[in-house]
Amino acid sequence: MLRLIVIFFMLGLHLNAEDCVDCHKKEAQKCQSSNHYTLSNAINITRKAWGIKDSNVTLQTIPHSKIDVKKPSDLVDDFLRRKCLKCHLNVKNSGERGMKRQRGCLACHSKHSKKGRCQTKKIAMSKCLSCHNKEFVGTDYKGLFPKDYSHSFRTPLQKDGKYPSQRYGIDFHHLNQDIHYKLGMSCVDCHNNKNGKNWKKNITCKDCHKELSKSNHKEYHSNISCSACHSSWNMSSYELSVFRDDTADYAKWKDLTLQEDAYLNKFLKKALKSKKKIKPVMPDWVDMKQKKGVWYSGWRYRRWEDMVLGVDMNGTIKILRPIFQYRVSYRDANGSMVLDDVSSVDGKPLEAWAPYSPHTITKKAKSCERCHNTEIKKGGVYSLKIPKVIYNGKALSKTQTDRLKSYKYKKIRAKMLN
Amino acid sequence: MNLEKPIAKPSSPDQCMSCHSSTTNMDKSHPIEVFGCFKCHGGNRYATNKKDAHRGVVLNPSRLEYANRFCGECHSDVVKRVSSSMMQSQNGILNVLKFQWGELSTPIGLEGVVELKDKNSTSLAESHFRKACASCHVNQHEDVFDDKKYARGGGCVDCHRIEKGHQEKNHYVHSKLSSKIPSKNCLKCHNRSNRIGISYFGKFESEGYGTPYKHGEFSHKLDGSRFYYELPADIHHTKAGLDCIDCHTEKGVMGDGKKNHHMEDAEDIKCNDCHKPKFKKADSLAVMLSDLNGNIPETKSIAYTNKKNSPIYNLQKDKNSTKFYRKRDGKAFDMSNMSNKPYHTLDIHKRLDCTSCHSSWVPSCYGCHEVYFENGKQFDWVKREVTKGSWQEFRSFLRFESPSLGVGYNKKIMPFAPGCQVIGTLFKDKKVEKFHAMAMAGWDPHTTQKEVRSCEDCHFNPASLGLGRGNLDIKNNRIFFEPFYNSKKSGMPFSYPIDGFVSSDGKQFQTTSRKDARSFNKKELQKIVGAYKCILCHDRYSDKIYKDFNKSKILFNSGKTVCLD
Amino acid sequence: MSKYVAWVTQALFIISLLSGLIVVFVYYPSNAYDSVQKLSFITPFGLFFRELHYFSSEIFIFSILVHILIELSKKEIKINFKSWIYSIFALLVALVLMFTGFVLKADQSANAAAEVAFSLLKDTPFLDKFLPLVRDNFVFYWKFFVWHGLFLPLIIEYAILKHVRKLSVNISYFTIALGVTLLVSLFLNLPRDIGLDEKVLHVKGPWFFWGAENMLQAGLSVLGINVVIILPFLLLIGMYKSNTKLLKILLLLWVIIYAYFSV
Amino acid sequence: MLNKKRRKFLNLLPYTLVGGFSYPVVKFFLFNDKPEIKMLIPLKELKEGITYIEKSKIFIYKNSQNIDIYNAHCTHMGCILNFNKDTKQFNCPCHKSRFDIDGTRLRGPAKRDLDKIAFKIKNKTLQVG
Repeated sequence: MLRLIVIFFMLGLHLNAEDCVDCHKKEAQKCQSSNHYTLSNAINITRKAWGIKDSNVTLQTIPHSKIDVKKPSDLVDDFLRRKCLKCHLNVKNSGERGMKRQRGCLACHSKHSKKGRCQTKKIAMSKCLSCHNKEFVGTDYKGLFPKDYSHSFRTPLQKDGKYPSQRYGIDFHHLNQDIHYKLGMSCVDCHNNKNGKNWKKNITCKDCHKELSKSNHKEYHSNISCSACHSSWNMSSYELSVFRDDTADYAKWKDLTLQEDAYLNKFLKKALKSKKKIKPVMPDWVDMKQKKGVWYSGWRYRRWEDMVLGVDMNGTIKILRPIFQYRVSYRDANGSMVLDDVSSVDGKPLEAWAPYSPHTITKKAKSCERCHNTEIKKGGVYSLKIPKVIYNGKALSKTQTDRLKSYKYKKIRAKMLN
Repeated sequence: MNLEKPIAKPSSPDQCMSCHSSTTNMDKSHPIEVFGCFKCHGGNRYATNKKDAHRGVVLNPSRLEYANRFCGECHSDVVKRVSSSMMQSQNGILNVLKFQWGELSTPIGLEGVVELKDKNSTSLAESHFRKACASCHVNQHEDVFDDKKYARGGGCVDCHRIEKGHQEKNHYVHSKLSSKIPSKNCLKCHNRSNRIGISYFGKFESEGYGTPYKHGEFSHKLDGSRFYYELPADIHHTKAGLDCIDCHTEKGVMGDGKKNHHMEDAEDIKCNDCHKPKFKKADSLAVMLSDLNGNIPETKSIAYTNKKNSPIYNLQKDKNSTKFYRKRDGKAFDMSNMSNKPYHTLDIHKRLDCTSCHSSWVPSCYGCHEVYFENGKQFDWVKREVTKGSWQEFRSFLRFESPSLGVGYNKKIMPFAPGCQVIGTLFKDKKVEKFHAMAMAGWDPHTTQKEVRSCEDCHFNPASLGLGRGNLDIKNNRIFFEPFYNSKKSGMPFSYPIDGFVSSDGKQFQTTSRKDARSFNKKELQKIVGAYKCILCHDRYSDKIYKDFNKSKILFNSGKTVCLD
Repeated sequence: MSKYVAWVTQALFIISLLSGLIVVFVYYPSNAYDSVQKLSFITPFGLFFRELHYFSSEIFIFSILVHILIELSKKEIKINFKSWIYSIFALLVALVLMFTGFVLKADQSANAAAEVAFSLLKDTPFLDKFLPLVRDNFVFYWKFFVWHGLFLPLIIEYAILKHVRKLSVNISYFTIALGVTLLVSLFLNLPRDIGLDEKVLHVKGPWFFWGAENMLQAGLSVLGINVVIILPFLLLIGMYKSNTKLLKILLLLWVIIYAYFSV
Repeated sequence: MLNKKRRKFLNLLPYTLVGGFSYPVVKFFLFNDKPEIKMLIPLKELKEGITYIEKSKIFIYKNSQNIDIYNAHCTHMGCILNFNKDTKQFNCPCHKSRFDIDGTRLRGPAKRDLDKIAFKIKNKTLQVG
């Protein structure tokens, strides 16, 4: 009964981050240095990819883009502010299905239940996924792989003949789910502060799975990450063309209103329907002001079965993924192409590959062939699968690639199959 | 009362030239000064006033309903053949569609477009055929296409017209017809379904992003709203720039007068017609065709197709060389014959069609969600009017890598791809009905490369084996496969993975487009995957274990040969 | 009055004959339609002579009818029986000439008319023996051509000679006839030729057959048609020195009925 | 008086009629629809060998001794011939007739040699027709 009264009491109040800080000073301090608060990881990797050399800014210090644009790096902050940083702690979300959450501490620490809303210590997975969706680790845990943008992929139709409603502003293919998810575990079961660990640091599999049974874990694959073998699929999204258009040219996007961006979907639908000319504007999600120009985007292609291996900072072999291979276009309000499909600056491609751990873990590891037989054909878009710029890691060395095809491997593998 | 008529000093046998004096010649074989206009267009050749002269004129005499009267006066044999050819009747498409949708028990039987003309059918497959497939046949009316850029049809001119008639400054350029048909004419139609036309040029119809954006617009456009990305093109294109007609013979394309059921019955050319040619004396048709071409020398010894014995008059044998001439411009290439290396002669791969190794990729469009709105309205390409009921097409995902393999229509192993995986939703008056007709089809994807797929790509890649994308492993000679795709959760009305042709224990999930075509069965799967352990080390065809692989296996199993220490 | 009409009629016949003599030079039975078209559209003054030939013949028939009308309105037929028969025969031949001329223009309606004539002949007892006189499997128009261009003119000339006993070419009647023909052709056009490839729903024969055509369509048998066609000639023959009043009324009745069906 | 005038007129009438009709009749009978080629070509513009004149569809064959002009249409069905420089022959694209460079028929289905077209040379100019 007391609990209920407290809940109702809480409902009446509109909690702000400041209210929490009054009591939870320590936690608040910790939070301010966390990546969730600064988003420096995502910001700096993109800025570097777009040609800013020593980038070290945070959500709080990210500058505005220059008005006089000459190269992609002059636009990267605008791109980040309006296209990427939709999911920081203080953002007012767009209210799409799956993306409803509050701001500040309550962005994570609140819970919707039948009884109402309350703050909670145990963070629901839905809260995490409201940001960690699309191409990123998060929704892959539930086996979700985003569908392509074009309306021709929006299936199956609902009973009234309308397009299916999307979660996080996108449609998904359903692939294999992570075994931890199948067993009922949520994000915070692993990513937590327990065991005296700072949750900013990555938790490793070995923290739980201390006993490694089989011989090949130790004998052959000592310096490989668990997820490289035990992930069933991974996200490879090749070549992202982004285009900021300051002119009101919407007609060609009629089949591509869905661009994993709920605001853009709504905006384009309105603009295509309206007889009046609607100004091309899009919000800056950091200072929450509407600014001129609309950012459009489109992939070359995306795969879940492809794998590119690399080595991370610690020398562990991991799966690499492109985040992303950019091609940048910018048309100003006069209609002149300031940047026309720029894919490299000074010979350096605008791309960033990074090692990552797909959250699509299965008990049974991949067959050896999925790593040992990977051959990348050259020519056409096949060549997009060859990493040119790798962050926080490097490509496999010659000895490592040779080892993939070594006689020793073949012999051992043949024995296993016999 | 008319006294004296105005007479143009005739440069043609018809008076038409007194008005149409500026019209240029169509081609060298039909000069206006000999043929005049009337022979081809009808009307009144002597009248000099517009009304009388144009009475009964046919603008496009090559439409098949007129062709008999005009073109057919000289080319009656061809007109007859084309009228019953598959490109005109589309019986292959209609029958396979009806077969796959469960309306026919075998993929043969119906006549095609002609049969549907005056028929009011309630069949779902026929409705779909009318509203989608039937837009492409030789005798389609060009004028029903809103966008003239993509207009198809018109009878003989559908293929043979290389330049459309148009008015130039001071003269009218008559439509130019030619027997040197440029590939772009073939591509007007052959760019969908199995997409061989675009695959040949290394274009893969993409997910529709139009990326990269060039000059603020979409790039890599195929047509209106379709886009592509570049993949390695067919070697015949990259190396020699061959056009479709360089291989495809006249009989193979325009029909042989027989009633063919499927594309492969009508098709004439095979890889070994050129790469393992048999030379014979040039017959009169061959001489005529090379004369007509003008660029190809007349030689005594030329190749013939094995199937229909049509002359391949551009593959000629001289005393000391074999030359292949490109029909477009007569450029000569040295013909490379199929080698006698072990990979072509060994028994282990004798069931393989050339395409199973040499096709590097196949456009595979998974999950064709067909939606039918009973109350909608859509253009009926057979009746050429808007009728009730409309179809809309959706898809799940596209792939080009590691094409699936299966046993094809010729009982040989060849690449397979979805063709077509229909997941239908029918929005009827008050209720919603569902059906699905999942099928795979095998064909020559026209993405030939000299380099072949690696051994592992066929012997241990689940996608190639037809299992689908996922994780494959074997233990104690049993195949274990865990697919990535969860069809049920993704909203499909079936539980097998959408890219799964066959289960790991040999159960075929999907139908095919032919009676004889099928996926691998359990035995075959085990044989293929079972060979992989040998392939790991013995990765050369020249390896002696392949000379008699069965014997080698027996020897190995009985412990007489040792390979692993 | 009757005399003048008769002379003009004769002059019209001569004009028709002469213009026919001209157009025959470009007429090729084996290439009939084309040669007619060539005549009308290309040959200098070709259409002029064709029109002259056509209209003079048409007016010729009309003036014969007028001539008969005037003569029948008189109380008594003055000529002897032999030339009376010849004159009726001449009328018949004139109509056959008209019909063969219609067929010789060789367009679609001409072909249809020929076919109808063939079937009428074929289905009529006795007359069916004469089918080979007009039908030819090799050059369709050849026999029509011979009849129209040679034998029928000779026959009709002979009949006319028997009828009038003297042939006089009075230049003033000739001028009147020519003038009338030119005047008519100035205001009227030739009925258009229906091209062989044209798609038309309905083709008609020469105007004097319209009534028969419509009667056939209304369900009259072939025998009935033959009776209808022959009846006025029989009536005319019977009129010679008999109870002419009844026959005249019958003929008038026939004309009214036929005219009714013709329209 | 009047009667006399009328008689005079009537006497003149036949002559007027014959006179009036003679023009159309003459025109009618003298009509000739055979096509003609008329052109002038300066001799110095002609090169040795075969020249094809697209406009009037003729081949002009010039060698050291003389000049010949052929109708470019095959004598079989009238297709425009191709001149093969290697074999120095005219090939018909339609029914594989062959003609030698001097216009003689080499093989059928054409039955005649190429039609030669009359021409004159005046003031160093080739006059055809």
